[in-house]
Amino acid sequence: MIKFGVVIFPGSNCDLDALYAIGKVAKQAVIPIWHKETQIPDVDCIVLPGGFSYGDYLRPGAVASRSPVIQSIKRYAVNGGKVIGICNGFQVLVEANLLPGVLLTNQSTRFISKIVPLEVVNNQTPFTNLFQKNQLIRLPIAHKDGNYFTDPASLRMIQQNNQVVFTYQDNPNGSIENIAGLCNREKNVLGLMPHPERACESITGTSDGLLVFQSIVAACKEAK
Amino acid sequence: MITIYVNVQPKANILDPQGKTIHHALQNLGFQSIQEIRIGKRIKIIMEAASVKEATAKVQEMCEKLLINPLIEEYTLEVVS
Amino acid sequence: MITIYVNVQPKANILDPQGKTIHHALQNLGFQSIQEIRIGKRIKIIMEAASVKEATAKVQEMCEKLLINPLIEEYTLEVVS
Amino acid sequence: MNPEIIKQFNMSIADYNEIVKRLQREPNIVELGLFSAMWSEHCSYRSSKEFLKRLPTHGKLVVTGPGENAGVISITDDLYLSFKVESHNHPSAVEPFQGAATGVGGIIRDIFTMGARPIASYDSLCFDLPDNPRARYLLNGVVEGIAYYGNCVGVPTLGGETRFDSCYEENPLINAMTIGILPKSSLRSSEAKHIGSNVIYIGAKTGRDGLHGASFASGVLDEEAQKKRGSVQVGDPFLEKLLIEATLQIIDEDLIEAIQDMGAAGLTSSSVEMAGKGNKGMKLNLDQVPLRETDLTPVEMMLSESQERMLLISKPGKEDRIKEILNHWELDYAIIGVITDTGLMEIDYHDSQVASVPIEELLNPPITSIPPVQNHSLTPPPLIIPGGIMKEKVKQFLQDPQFGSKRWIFEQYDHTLLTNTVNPPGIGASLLRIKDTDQYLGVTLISNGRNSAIDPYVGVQTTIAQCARRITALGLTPSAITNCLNFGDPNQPHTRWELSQTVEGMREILEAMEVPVVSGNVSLYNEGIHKRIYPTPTIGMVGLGSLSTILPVGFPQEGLIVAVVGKTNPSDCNSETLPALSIREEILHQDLIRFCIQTNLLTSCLSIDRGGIIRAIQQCVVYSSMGIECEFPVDTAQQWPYLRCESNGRYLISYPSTHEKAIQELFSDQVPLTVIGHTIPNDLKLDRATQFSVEKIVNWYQHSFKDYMEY
Ligand SMILES: Nc1ncnc2c1ncn2[C@@H]1O[C@H](COP(=O)(O)OP(=O)(O)O)[C@@H](O)[C@H]1O
Ligand SMILES: [Mg+2]
Repeated sequence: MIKFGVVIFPGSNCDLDALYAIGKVAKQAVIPIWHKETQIPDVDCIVLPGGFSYGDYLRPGAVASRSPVIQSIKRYAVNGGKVIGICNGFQVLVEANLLPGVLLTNQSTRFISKIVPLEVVNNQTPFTNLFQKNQLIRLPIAHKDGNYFTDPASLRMIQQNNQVVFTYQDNPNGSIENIAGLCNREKNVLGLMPHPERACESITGTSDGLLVFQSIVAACKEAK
Repeated sequence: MITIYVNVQPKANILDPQGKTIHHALQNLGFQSIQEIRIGKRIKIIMEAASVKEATAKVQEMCEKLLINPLIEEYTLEVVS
Repeated sequence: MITIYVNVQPKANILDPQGKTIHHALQNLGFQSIQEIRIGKRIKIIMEAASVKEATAKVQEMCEKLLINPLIEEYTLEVVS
Repeated sequence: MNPEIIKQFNMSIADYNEIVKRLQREPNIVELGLFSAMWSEHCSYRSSKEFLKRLPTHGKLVVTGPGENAGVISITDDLYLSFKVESHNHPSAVEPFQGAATGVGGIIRDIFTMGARPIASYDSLCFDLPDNPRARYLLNGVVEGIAYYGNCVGVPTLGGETRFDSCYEENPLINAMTIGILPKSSLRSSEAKHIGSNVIYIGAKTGRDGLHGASFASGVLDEEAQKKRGSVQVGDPFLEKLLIEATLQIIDEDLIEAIQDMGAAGLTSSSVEMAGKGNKGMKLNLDQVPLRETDLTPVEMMLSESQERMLLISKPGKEDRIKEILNHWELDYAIIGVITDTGLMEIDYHDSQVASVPIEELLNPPITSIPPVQNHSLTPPPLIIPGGIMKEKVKQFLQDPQFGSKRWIFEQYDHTLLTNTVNPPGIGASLLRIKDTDQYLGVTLISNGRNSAIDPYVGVQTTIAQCARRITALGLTPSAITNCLNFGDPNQPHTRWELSQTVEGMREILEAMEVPVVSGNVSLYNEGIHKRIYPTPTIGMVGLGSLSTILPVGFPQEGLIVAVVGKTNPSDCNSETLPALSIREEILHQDLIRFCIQTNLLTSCLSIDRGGIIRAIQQCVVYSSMGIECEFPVDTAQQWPYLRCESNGRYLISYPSTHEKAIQELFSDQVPLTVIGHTIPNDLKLDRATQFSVEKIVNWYQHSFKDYMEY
């Protein structure tokens, strides 16, 4: 079995969903990690869940990205550890400089909650290896600040290195180049606004997100 | 006790959806002469410090460590007392 | 073209959850000397106007009609040019 | 005491004299504050109690009826469901964003106070018509406030309803309902149990929030004091999220004997109610209360309505563990008092006693009983304006923002969080799965002021029947309701008549359907200067059951037979009388529909309520992109009233022709079944002259309301 750790910040609120999706649906080992831990337990993948860490006050993800656990996650990532940040977790990753860019307020300035179509533009990552290239999938989004932005130079780098992983079919928030999710150069850190953990069973409208967790499991098994 | 304001503005090349929305709303209310609106933050910090200089240095450090995201924001300090 | 800033602060008695949380976060980062933090807005308005007086009057009207909720906020104007 | 001061406390001289009589002395200012809060309508229900006690509150599923923070029913032997609806009308009319946000925060606190994890919220919004810019401004702020609080605190908002009528111009209604789930062992009450137990305050610090501008400090109304006092309540959903986690952990570890949130009248009502419920006394030391501003007076501390605060009574010896948990979640707390055997509310401040009154007296205000007098001064417009050709009328209906999609609203609400959502918001009742059981939960929230204005007795029954039909259309059984009575001034004889008719009407139908009321709220004085709202009972219903099949919304394929269950009476469209309601038939139809769904006879089922058959057709067409070729059993002149009228007991169903015989037999002559057409791709053909493309219908539906709001 592969072991996941789900980091909990004050105000995280998709942690239960992540624990459920990984533990009960994907049937992997999973443990919560409190944001004050300085030592990361021995896990194969770290999940930064969605929610409103510290109420999204100041800037989404800003306060959480300064918590003690982030220092260790940085070290973990540098050593090749897999990290996935979902929604607020993505915002934490950019605030922590683990991923380039920033998530601005949606163009509509409103919160948007709906299931949207996405394209998997890169299936050569540990998070997407079970998808087809250019596969169309459906995942829920639920955010007010998901409008991805970065400066032209860094955008060029991102594109050159194939760091864009998911794009929106019908851009809901104004993200540059329709970016819904991207990874770092080394492809072991992924951030995405849509919620794969809310889309693991067909009863909730789509189960396309399960493949993300199964891809991680496949990649970890390969590595072992 | 020293009061310092941190005035935070979105950088010139950064989109400001809130500013645009408010601009639009004001136009609807009949204000036609506005050319642009940008919405920033104004953070008021009241603190103990031996001198204005010390206080300013501390606030600058806070800005770097947390208050500002230099990719999208710029700021100025305004000391009140 | 005239630039006016509207500095908006939460009123003194009104809870400012954002300011409180950021105060706490800064404390955790080692800034112990802060006594209070209040987070307001700073709205930059660039507009056509014949005079500063006219511009100020217009902005005041905007504040009353839309920008400010006097129950919870208070504001000052700052003319730049 | 100076009558000016008494007036500032919003208290009548008669009440004041009653206090003096009962105490056999003059109250001091703090005591007066306690009485003014506890004897207010909000805390004491003094003018609605006599009605409310007539409601049926017992049933085989009921665990906790009205009287606690929220009602509780059982789902399985060891899993419970808690729910309640509450209004935040007045605060939202003043500051829509914060008013609505703190309303959501308040109802969520009621739910986790019971020991339940909140899993879903719903909102019922009644506003003036959307062509009024002020109504749009308020609606915009209210929706943003609900979205902000609910999304941040992590409780998905899974549905609701939005009604427009000019009677809500000055007084919009904002009702919010929250549902929570708890293991049996987590159920807690607010009853103080042991003498000597500690009273612990947790959560936000106390400020002058919600003190309504009265100067309690000195009794002198100087301007400075006025400016300082009384401020709008601001919600902090982040803090509430921490409170939820800390509270549920404290309950899970069994560290407390009682718990209560601080809602209206804050510390006063929570402490008095906790002690009173257990027939105990309480001694508070106000020097310990965590304060946001240092210069609060004792009476301000007792009456402040600062949000996100709770009161706990710890089990002996568990205080340290409680503190550990609160420290973990970085929450403020203080031991502020102790349970006593005196039956008194005793309050100390700065080394002296500032209040000592019998709790019994605080909890029992004199009951004002004004005899009800019937009065029909409100006449809503009829459903159908005569004249015009059918095609024009249908088109107008399909473009009416009242009946258009409310996605501009519900797309601002996180509705996929917690992964229980089976049916997203959009149509009828919402459907949730209950994890780790085979049970499903259906939830709906309806206010129908128009019907109650025409006839409060039948009006509320119609609302309840509509709720039950929506639950039934999912295949579930109505289990229990919560309600909020949004009415006018209770000192008016006609309001009392409306209240009493409403309660009697509820009682009759609920007893017949065996659906109990387990919680509720009363919001009175909903009157503007010029306008009085319709008496508006808001009903929230939950239904439970297992499901062998989950029906899609709309028609899954072409060639299906489309039929109306129940009798349509085209003359049910006026404003003097309501469509007849036969409770017996409602129940009969519910049973039959449920049976058809459980035996997989139907391919879709939607209840017919607001808007009539045409609305049900519109929704099915939109959600499945499938049209209908119709043939109605009435002549041309009757067709529009046939489509638009709101006769009761009806459902729009579809089924394959292979099931026709079985269905005909089941319905036989017990329940009317009228085939009105069959599904076809691309077009809705109502008659030869009245046809629309599905694409157009979808487009109108998606835009009619949204375009107003995004202007
Ligand atoms: N304020 C609201 N909040 C959440 N969902 C809403 C709201 N208003 C409407 N909805 C959703 O849209 C559906 C249609 O609502 P509405 O247009 O008010 O009509 P009706 O309740 O008569 O179907 C509801 O069942 C609900 O799921
Ligand atoms: Mg309560």
